[in-house]
Formats: sequence, C-alpha cells, structure tokens
Amino acid sequence: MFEAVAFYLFAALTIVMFTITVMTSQALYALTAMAAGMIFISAFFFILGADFLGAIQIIVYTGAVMALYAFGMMFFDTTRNVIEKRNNPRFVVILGGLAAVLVVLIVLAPIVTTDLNAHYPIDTSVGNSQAIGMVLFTKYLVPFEVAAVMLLVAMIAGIVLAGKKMDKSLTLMADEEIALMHALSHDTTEEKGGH
Amino acid sequence: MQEHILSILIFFPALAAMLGFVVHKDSAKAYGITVAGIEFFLSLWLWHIYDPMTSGMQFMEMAPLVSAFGINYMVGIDGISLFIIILSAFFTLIGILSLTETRRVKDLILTLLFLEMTMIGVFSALDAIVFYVFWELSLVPMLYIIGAWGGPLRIYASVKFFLYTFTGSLVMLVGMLFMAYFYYQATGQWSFSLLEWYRLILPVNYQMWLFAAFFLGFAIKVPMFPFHTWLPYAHGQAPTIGSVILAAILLKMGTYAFVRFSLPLFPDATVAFMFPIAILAIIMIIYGAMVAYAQEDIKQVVAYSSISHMGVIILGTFALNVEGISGSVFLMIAHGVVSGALFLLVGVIYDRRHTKLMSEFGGLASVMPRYATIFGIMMMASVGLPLTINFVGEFLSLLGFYKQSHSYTLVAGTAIIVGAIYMLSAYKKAFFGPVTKEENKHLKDLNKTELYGLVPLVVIAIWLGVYPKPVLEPINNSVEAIVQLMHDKAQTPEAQKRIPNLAKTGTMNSVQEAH
Amino acid sequence: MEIYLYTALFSPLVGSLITALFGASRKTYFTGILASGLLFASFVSSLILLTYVMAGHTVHVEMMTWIATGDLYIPFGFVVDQVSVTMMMVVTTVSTVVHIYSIGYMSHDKGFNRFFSYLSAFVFSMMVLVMSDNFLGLFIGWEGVGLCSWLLIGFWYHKESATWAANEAFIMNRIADLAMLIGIFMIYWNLGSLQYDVVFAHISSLPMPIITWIGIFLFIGAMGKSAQFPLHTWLADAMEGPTPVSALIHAATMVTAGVYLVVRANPIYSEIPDVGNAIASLGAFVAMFAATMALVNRDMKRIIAYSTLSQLGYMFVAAGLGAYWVALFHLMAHAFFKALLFLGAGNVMHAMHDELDPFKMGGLKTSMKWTWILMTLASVALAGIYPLAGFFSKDLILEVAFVEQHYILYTVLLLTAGMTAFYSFRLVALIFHGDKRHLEHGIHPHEAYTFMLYAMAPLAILAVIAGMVFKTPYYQMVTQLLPAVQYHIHNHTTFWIMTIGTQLFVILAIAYAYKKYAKAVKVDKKVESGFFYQLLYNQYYIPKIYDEVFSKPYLQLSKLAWKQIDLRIVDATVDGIANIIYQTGEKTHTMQDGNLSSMLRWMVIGVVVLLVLAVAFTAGYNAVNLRAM
Amino acid sequence: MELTLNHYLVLSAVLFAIGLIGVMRRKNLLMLFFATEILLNAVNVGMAAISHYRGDYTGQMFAFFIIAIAASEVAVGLGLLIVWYKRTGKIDLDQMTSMRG
Repeated sequence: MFEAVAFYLFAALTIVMFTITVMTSQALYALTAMAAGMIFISAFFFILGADFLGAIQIIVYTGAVMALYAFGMMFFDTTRNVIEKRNNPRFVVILGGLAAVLVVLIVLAPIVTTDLNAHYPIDTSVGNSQAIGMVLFTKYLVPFEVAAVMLLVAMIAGIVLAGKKMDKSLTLMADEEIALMHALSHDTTEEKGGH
Repeated sequence: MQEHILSILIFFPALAAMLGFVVHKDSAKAYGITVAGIEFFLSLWLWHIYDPMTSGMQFMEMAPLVSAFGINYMVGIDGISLFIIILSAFFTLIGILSLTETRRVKDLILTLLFLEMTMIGVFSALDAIVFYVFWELSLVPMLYIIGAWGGPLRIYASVKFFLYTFTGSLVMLVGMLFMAYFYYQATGQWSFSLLEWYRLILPVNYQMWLFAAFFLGFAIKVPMFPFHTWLPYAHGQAPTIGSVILAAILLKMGTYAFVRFSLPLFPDATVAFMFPIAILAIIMIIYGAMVAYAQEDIKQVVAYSSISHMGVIILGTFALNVEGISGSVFLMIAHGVVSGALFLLVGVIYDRRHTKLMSEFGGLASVMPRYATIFGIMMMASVGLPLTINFVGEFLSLLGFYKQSHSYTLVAGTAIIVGAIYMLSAYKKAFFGPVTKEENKHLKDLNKTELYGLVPLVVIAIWLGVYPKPVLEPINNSVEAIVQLMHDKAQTPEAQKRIPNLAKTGTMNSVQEAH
Repeated sequence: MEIYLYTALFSPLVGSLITALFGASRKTYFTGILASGLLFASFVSSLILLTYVMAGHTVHVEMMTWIATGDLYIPFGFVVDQVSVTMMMVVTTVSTVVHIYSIGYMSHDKGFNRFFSYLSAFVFSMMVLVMSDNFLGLFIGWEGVGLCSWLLIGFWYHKESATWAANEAFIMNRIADLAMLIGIFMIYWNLGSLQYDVVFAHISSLPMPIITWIGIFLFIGAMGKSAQFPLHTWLADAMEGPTPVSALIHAATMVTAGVYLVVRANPIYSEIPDVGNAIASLGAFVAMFAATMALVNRDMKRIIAYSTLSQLGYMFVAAGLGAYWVALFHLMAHAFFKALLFLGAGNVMHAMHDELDPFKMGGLKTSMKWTWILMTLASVALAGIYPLAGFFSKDLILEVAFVEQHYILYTVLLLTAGMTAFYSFRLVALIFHGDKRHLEHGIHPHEAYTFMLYAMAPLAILAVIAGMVFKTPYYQMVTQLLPAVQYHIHNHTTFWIMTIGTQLFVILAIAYAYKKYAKAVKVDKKVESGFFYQLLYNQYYIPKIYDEVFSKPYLQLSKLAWKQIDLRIVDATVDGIANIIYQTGEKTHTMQDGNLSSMLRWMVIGVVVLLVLAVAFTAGYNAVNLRAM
Repeated sequence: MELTLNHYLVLSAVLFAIGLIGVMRRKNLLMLFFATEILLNAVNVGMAAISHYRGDYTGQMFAFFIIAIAASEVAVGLGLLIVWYKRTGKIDLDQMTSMRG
C-alpha cells in the first residue's frame, strides 16, 4: 500500500518535473526541474530495492551531471528566454504520444509470455550494494573496466574540447595579450562563419 | 604440375598482370602476348592430358577456406568446362594479338589478364562461393574496359551492365546461401561444394524457389529476354576487344551455369519450368533476329544476333537429353568463335572508318576482298551452314528439343530463316552494291595483325564444323553423366518421363545394329 | 572403286580451293582450265563408277564420323548406287560442259577466277548431295548448293537486283530447309538413325500419320529447292546470275535436287500414296502455271526459267504417281536440253550485249548459225518431238498419268505440252527469225567462240540421243533400286492415237508460234492491255503480293520491335526501375538537410514505425499460433 | 492494490515519450541534452523494475552502465557544445546544417 502511494506520488511528480523540463522556455527552470526529476527517479530505485542504483542516481545525476550542466550554462546567456523556432508542434506531440501508446501497448499486453530465467538471481541474504558489488566485479568486470576507461576518455575529451589553450593562463597574461587573443580567435571564427 | 594445372591456369594471368605493372608501356603488348600465349598453351596442354573417356571431374584441387561453413577452394573440370576454358585463353590471346587500341594499352592488357583469371575461375570452380566470387569479379574488369575505352555513352553503358548483372547475381547468391542451408538441414553439415550438392534431393517446392533465384542470375547474364537490354548498350559502347570477350566468353557463363547448376541441382523444377523457358528462348530467337534486322549499326546487328543464338543454346539446354545439351554446349563454343570473330571484323572496319553505320559502307566487297571473304565465311557460320561450327550446335540443340516438343521446335527452327534474313541483308548493305562513298574507295584490306587474329578463327570455324568429334566426344561423355544424374534425382513423374534414362539402353534405338 | 568415288567427289573441291587462292588476283585462264580439268576427272570417275554400277554393284564407303552424340551417329558416308550414279553423270556432264563454256563466256569478267571457284564449289556440294548415304549428309549438300547459288546469283554484286535476287533465293530456300530439318528430326526420333538403308528398311513399321508427316515435311524441303509453288518466285529472279550459272544450277542440277530427294526417298513415298497424289497434283499445277507465265514474258532467260519450272512440275507428277524412274529419266533428259538452251541463250546475250528482250532481237540465224541450230535442237527436244530426248521422257510422263487413270492431270499436262512448244518456238522465232530489230539499237552480233560451241556439242548430242539410246539400259539399271513399273498402254489403238495426237498437237503449237512471230512482230495492244495478259505478264502478281504481305510487314514489324518494344517497353522498364530508385534518392535527399532537429524527428518516426511493426507482427504471430492451437 | 511490473513499464514509457517530445521539440542544443537525459532515465526506471520483478541483477547492471555512459556523454557533449558556442556564438540546431546531404 505504502509502495503504491509512493509510486503514484513520485510518478506524478516525475512526470510534472520532466514536462516542465521539456516545455519551459527558461533554461534555469528546465535545469532545476530536471534535477528534481532525477531525484524523484531515484525514489523508484529505492522502492524497487535497488538502493545502490538510487544512490548512484543521486550522486551522478544530481551531483555530477547537474553540476556539469550548471557550469556549462555559465558559458551561455541563460537569463534570456530561450527562443526556439517551432514547426508543427502538434505533430511532435502526436508522434511522442503515439510512441508512448505503442510502448504501453507492448508492455500491457505482454505478447510473448515465456518466462525468462534469471541469469544472476537476486540474493536476498545480502544487502543490495554488496550483491551489486559481487556481480559487478565478477561477471561484469570487463565492462566495468571499459566503462571506467570510457569515463577517463570522456573526461580528457571534455577538458581538451572545452579548455583549449590550456598552456595559456589568463591570470598570468597581460590585459593586452588577452584582448589580442580574443580578437584573433574572433577573426578566425568570422572566417569560418563566412564559409 | 599436372595436379595443380587448374590453379596455375587460374592464377598465372593474374600474377602476370600484377608483375605487369612494372613492365614498360611500350613492351606491354609483347608482354601481354607472351603471357596469354603461355596461358593458351597451358590450356592446350590441359586438353592433351585430359582423359576424354572419363565423364567426371578431373584435375580436382581442394584447399579449405572457411572450414566452419564448408567453404573450400575447389576446382575441377569436365568435358563441358574444358573447352570453354580453352576458348577463354584463346580469345584473350587473339584479343591481345589483334589489339589496335592506342590509348593506355598497358592498362588494357593488364585488365584483360585479370579478366582471364576470372573467366577461367568461373568455369573451373566447383564450390558455389568460389564460383560466385569469380562470377562477380569478372564484372569489374569488364566494367573498366567499357567505362575507360568505350564510346561516347560508355558511362551509362558500363553502369547499366554492372548494376543489371550485379542485381541478378545477388539474387543468385541468396539462392546459393539457401541451398547451403538446406544442405545443412539435411545433413547437419555446411557445404558449398557443388559435387556434394549434386547428391542432395530437394523437395519439389524448394526446388522451384531455388531454381527461380538461380534463374534470375543466370538469365540476366545470358541475357534472356526480357533481361537483355544491357547487352546492346554494352556492345555498342565497348571497344572491340571488350565486345569480343563479352560475346565470346562472358555470355557463356550464364548458359554454362544453367548446365552446371540449375539442371543437375533442380531436375524437377527444370522440367516444370521447361516450357516457360522454351517460350522465352523462342522469343529470344525470333525477336532478337527481328530487332537485329531493323538495326542500322552493324555492331548492333551482331549484338542482337547473339541474343538470337543464345536463345538456341537455352533451348538446347532445356531439351534435357544428351543430344540437346551436348549441342547447346557445343553451340556455346561455336557461338563464341563466330560472334567473337564477327566483333573483331566489325572492329576492323570501325578502325578504318570510325563509324559502324551500314549506310556509310556499301560495295566493300570490291574494295576489301579479303575482308569481305572472311566476313562472308563467318556470316555463313553464323547463319548455321552445314560444315561450319554453328551448324553442329544448332542442329543438335533443335534436334534435342524436338524430342520434348514438336511445335516449339518448329517455331524455334525459324531461327535458320530469320537468322539468314538479318545476316544476309546486313551483308548486302555493307558489302554489295556500288561503292558510293568517296572515303570507302581507298580503304586498306586486312593487314597482317588482323589476319593473325582472324585466320585461326576461320580455321576453327571450319575445322570443328567438318570434324567436331574431338570436342564433341568429351562433351558428350560429361553430358551423359549429368543427364543420368538428373534422371536418378527426378521425383515427379513428369520429370522422370522427360529426362531420359541412359542406363537402360536400346529402348528407343531399335536399330542399333546399323552403327 | 573407292578411289574413283573419292576422285569424283573431291576433285571439284580441290579445283574450287585452288582457284579460290587466286580469287583476288588478276584473271588467269589457268584457273578456268584447271577447274575444268579437275571436273573432267570427276566426270571420268563417274563414268567408271557408272560401268561398275551397271554391272550390278554398288559402292558404299564411310569416310569418317561427323557428329556422334547420345544415340545420334552421323558419318560422312557416301553411296554410289543406281540412282546416285545417274545424278552424278548428269551433274558431272553438264558441269564439265558449263565449265568449259564459261572459260569463254566469262573471259571478259574481272571475277573470272572467283567464278570458277564458286562454280566448282557448287559441283562439290551437288556431288555431296547426291552421293550422301544419309539424310543429314544430303542436307549438307542441300545447304551447300544453296550457298553456292547465293554466291553465283549475286556474282555481280555491284548490281542491286542481283544481290537482292541472291538473298531472296537463299532465304526462300531456308524456309523449305526448316521443313526438311523437321522431317529429319522426325525420322531420327522415330527410327534412331538417319542412314538411308536403315530408314528405308524400317519406315513401314511406323504408324501412318508419322510417315505422312515425314513425307510432307521432306517434300516441303524439296519444294523450296525445286521452286515449286508457292516458293517459286526466286527461280525467275535467280536469272540475274551469269548465264552458265543458270544453265548449271537453275536448270540442270540444283533445282532438280527436290525431285532427286523424292526419288531417293521413294520407300517413304510409296507408303503414302495420298501425299504422292498431292505432289503430283501440285506438280501438274506448277507445270501449267509456269507455262502460262512463260507465254507472255519478254525476258529471254526468264522464259527459259519458267520452262524449267514447268518441266520440274512434270517430274513431280511422275514422282508423285510412283513412277520414280520416269521422273529421274526426265530429270536427266531435261538437264541436257535445258542446259543447252541456256548456253545458247548465253551466246545470244553475249552477241546482244546482255540484252534480254527477244522483241529487240530477230534474224539472228544469219549471223549466229550454229547457235540457232543448237537452240532449235534444244527447243525441239523440249517440245517432245520424236525422236529427241523430250519425246521419250516427257511423253512417258503423260502416259504415266494416263495409265494411272489421273485423267485430269493428263489433260493438264497435255495442254502444258502444247504451251511449252508454243513458248519455246516463240522465243526461237523472235530471236532468230524475222527482222533484224537489233540493228536499231546499234548492235552487231557475232557468233560465240568456237570452243564454246564445241563445248555445247556434247549436250546437243545427248539431247538428241538420250531418249532413244539410253532408255532401255537406264531402265534396266535403275530399276534394280527403284520400283520397276512399265507404263504401257495395252490398247494399241489408244496408244497410237495418243502418241500421234500429242505429236500433232505440239507441232501445231510450234507452227502457230512461227506463224505469229517469225515474220513481223505485230503488237496487239488490245490483248496486251487485257486482264489475262497483264496477270500473266506480272507473274500473277505473286512477287508483288509477297513483297506486300511478307517482306514489307516483316521489316515494319522488325522496326516496331526495335524502336517500340525494345527501346520503349523493355528497356524503358529497366530504366524506369532504375529511375524510380534514383528519383527516390533525389526526392528524399532533402531529408538529409543537415538539421539535427529534423533528423531527430525522422528517427522518432522510424522508432514509431518499428514499434507498429513489432505490434503488428506479434499480433499476427499470435493469431496464427492461437489458430494452430 | 499491488504494484506490478507493468506500472513501472508504463511509467517508463510515459517518461520516454516526454523525452521524445523534448528531443523533437527543442532547438536549443543545451535543452536537447536535457531531453536526452530524460530518455536515458526513463529507460533506467524500466531496467530497474525488470531487474526487481525478474529477480535478476542484469537490469540493474545495465542501468548502472547507462548512468556511466550518460555521464561521459554529458562531459563530451558539453565540451563540444562549448567549442561550438565559442566559434559561432549560437547553439541553435537550425543553424547546424553543415551535414546537409
């Protein structure tokens, strides 16, 4: 009973938050609403007994990802309303709705009913985090390592892309130099844009 | 060496072509002639060591390629493929010998050598995948020859040639994969070996589908009506050497594949499809001849005449008895020799006048008597005069099909009438009458290079017309094996009735003692 | 004896090949003499073989295997028996004469060497035709003579009419050859062999319809070569060739090949008398039909050609009625006098500078005395006046028709005999008697070379004596192979009335021709513009009808097949399919507008489509499975 | 009222649809990234639910890896976004048409 109440509550909240994320024209609202939605999602994980996943969700999404977005937004002018050209909004909604209806149709009428056997059955004797650890570092060790490398690569890539000219430190540069550098970079962009 | 003769035959030209990249372009022709000459003598040696009394495969070689799926490099020849291989080597040699092209000769010769590899590969492959690989590879050099040395419409023609035939062969590939899958289902083992497929008796409805898939690939290559329209463009735009190889060898791949694949693998489907295909063949014969009659360009006349003759070959193949199939295999060789020669001859006049329109000629017989004589002999061979090479094939093909249907043969027999009509009228337009055009008055007769190419063809056309036995005998023995195999595999009563049983002799031939 | 057989057969081939080597080089009499000499060798060998055969032997050799596959076995086999030796004699005699004659006739022609090459090749083909011991060997010769006929009719290839006639002859013969091939196929699949001896020994074991069809198909083949209606038009057009060719090919030898085939296949035709009657009726019809066309024609060679056609009709009447030896006998006699007639016409043509219209000649007997005598002799023989060859052979056919009680045929043939006499002497009268009309055209005729006249002499002698001298020995020899039936009218009164009646009728016709044409030629405008005259003069409009009904529509249809069907339908469909694919790309490439947003939309549309498919397929799968349960 | 797997799957589908609408609707690249995050999360819910109801850790494992991938994607994506913004001063999708076919 408690679970059901929690489910419906969080479901409603998540849906509302995500709808705001999708619909609002204020970038900050969107960011905030999504952060909230992420946290509400983690609630489902807790309800489902995937405690570790819930924690990860909060840490990674609301912690890391949202922070990244927040930093990223600093580059852009986020105070203004985001002006977007819309063509055929009804079409978009219909298409999205259609996709949802179809997916629902598939899940509500589970057509192939053969039971799947559990590959890695849930061991109730130990806690969720421990069990996750057991599986992750045995069966999924290689993917785990690959994911780690991938994160490393992503990190380096993010740094390199966002922070070119790392050899130059603005704090150590004279103001003229900075102005010159900006002017130069601006010129190149002009040229690029001209193509 | 003897046990690897086929691999040597297949890969020697290709290796030589690769080495040929370092040859200086002035000596490229000499190099090409040497390589093609060695290859031709090797093929003659192959004939020499071939045992004509054995009906099965000889000089078999096998090396595993993908053993998990039973794909092996497997080659071998019998009487049916032997002569087409010799013909391939021969025409490559003749083609290079009589080459008059001046643009990028070295590239052309190397391309021809690659083409030679693919042709010999197709005719000696005994593994479906190897066959398919060579089959598709043969498109590439031809595409290059048409596209690089062709006439004004060469890009259109070469792309059409490539895409059209490629589409067909993809369907054929699907058929081959299905066939292998059925083999897997039946035996629990993967195999693409043709000889193992021969042993498999498929259910009739499977045979129908597989036959149709293979048919599409082969029919486009032949080309059968209504899949023939790439041919006139390809011939019209190809340089002389391209047309010669295309008509003499590449078209034969289709008919050869019918004999090698469709007939022994799907005997019941073959019988079921016999009459529809015979109708197509008859359309090819008559329609091809009519369209040839309407042409204004002499090369197109020869091109459409190929369609007409290929109709007779198809008809003979689907006669499903020894006479018809032997005849059709013999006609493949005959048509190769004759149409190759005719294309060479058209090339001769094109080199001199840079036009192929018959209205531009007229009265050539008095200006170029030797040319007119050789053209006349080849024309008569094409018309199927007795004692020329074509007659033996045409006669046997029609004779064979007469056993299956009297009325169809009567209609198909009009080939000898309509064939005479377009050939004679074309000859009349180009060679007879007064010399009207000033440019034609001082044309040079055949020179030595051209004679080197043409005289051997004339000799073969008459020699095999008078004495076909050395070729016909090995063909006959191999064909008998195929027909017997088909009879043994036949399941439907219709097929059992249509395909003769050679094992019990003397049923029909009550007058055997006369021999 | 085999050596003589091979000599007889191959010396013309050797002659042809050697002269062919000189084909493109300058004219040299050496080629003509060599070819003639080799033919003479062939003639001598044939003569030796004839004596051998007359002694009651036959020669049968198998040179080598030609085609052997499956159950089919065809050798190059040759047989010299009573029938083929007769033909060999005819062929070698006439062709030797024609060869020698041609040395003179063609002496001014550029293609002299080429001509002898073709002519000898023809003789070789003809020898293969008559000597072969199987149907396919016969077919080789059959096609070979067709080829040589094509080459020789179109010998003057710069003339449009000559090449056209050559092609017409070849193609028309091919139509008949198809029927012949079908006949051969039927024989093979029913009897398993094509050897004459095997086929004839077993033919009677076949069911009646099959024998009938074999007979019909073979006869259609014979119709083409022997120019029987409706495949007759090529023969008159074939006169475009040099005259010696007309003499050899289109009078004496090739055109009689059809008769030879029927005679050779007599065991088949004996089984099917109904077909025989049809052949005889067609023969009688053609005899009459051709003779009527000859009555009014104004082309010397064409008149003789129609006369040939008419005589071929006679032969078919005999062959159709089962009198095979009579047919062969008339074939032989006809070959002699008709070749003579043609060679005479050649002399006239030479003198007249290739003029062919006899109405522009006249009075030539003074300047061309010997030619006049020879041609008159040939015409008398053709008309069938006693004691020349025609009387013994042609009147015999009339008797056959009478004895076999085919009175209609008899009447037709009798009338035709009258017409034959009339047109033959109309020609002789117009050419050799009356005013010298040719002087108006500035032509001064001269007699042919003496050696040409000497060359013609053997034919003249044969035309005179062939009937009288040869009939009995010939009959004794040939009936060892052919059915020996003596056609005698037992009632003596009837016999004499008939013989004398026929002779009188013919003589009257000759007299009428002389009366009408020997003095002055009066052109009767009213008759000439009449329907019948025009009908006959235009050869019953048949060439025109063929042109309109077959040639032109075929060309039109061919053009249609190419331009409309091939380019507009078949090729257009292929290009259409390619175009659809190309256009689809062309149209949909706007989808790739580089706008991520629209790409995302497309992606979602794709997802939706896939989902729909998933639902639909699973639903369908379940529906099937549920029904199965 | 007992919760079943279907409840979660329906929720997942609904969230996914919201994400899809966002993906299609947004022209601002940053907002588009938000929408993709929603998509990934929607799937994660489904994964976790299946994992729970089937009694199998595989689902959770996948959700776990999805989170990892999402994190990397944000890092790289934002980096690219910043570079782009530096060059052009805009992050509007309609302007990014250099991949026009």
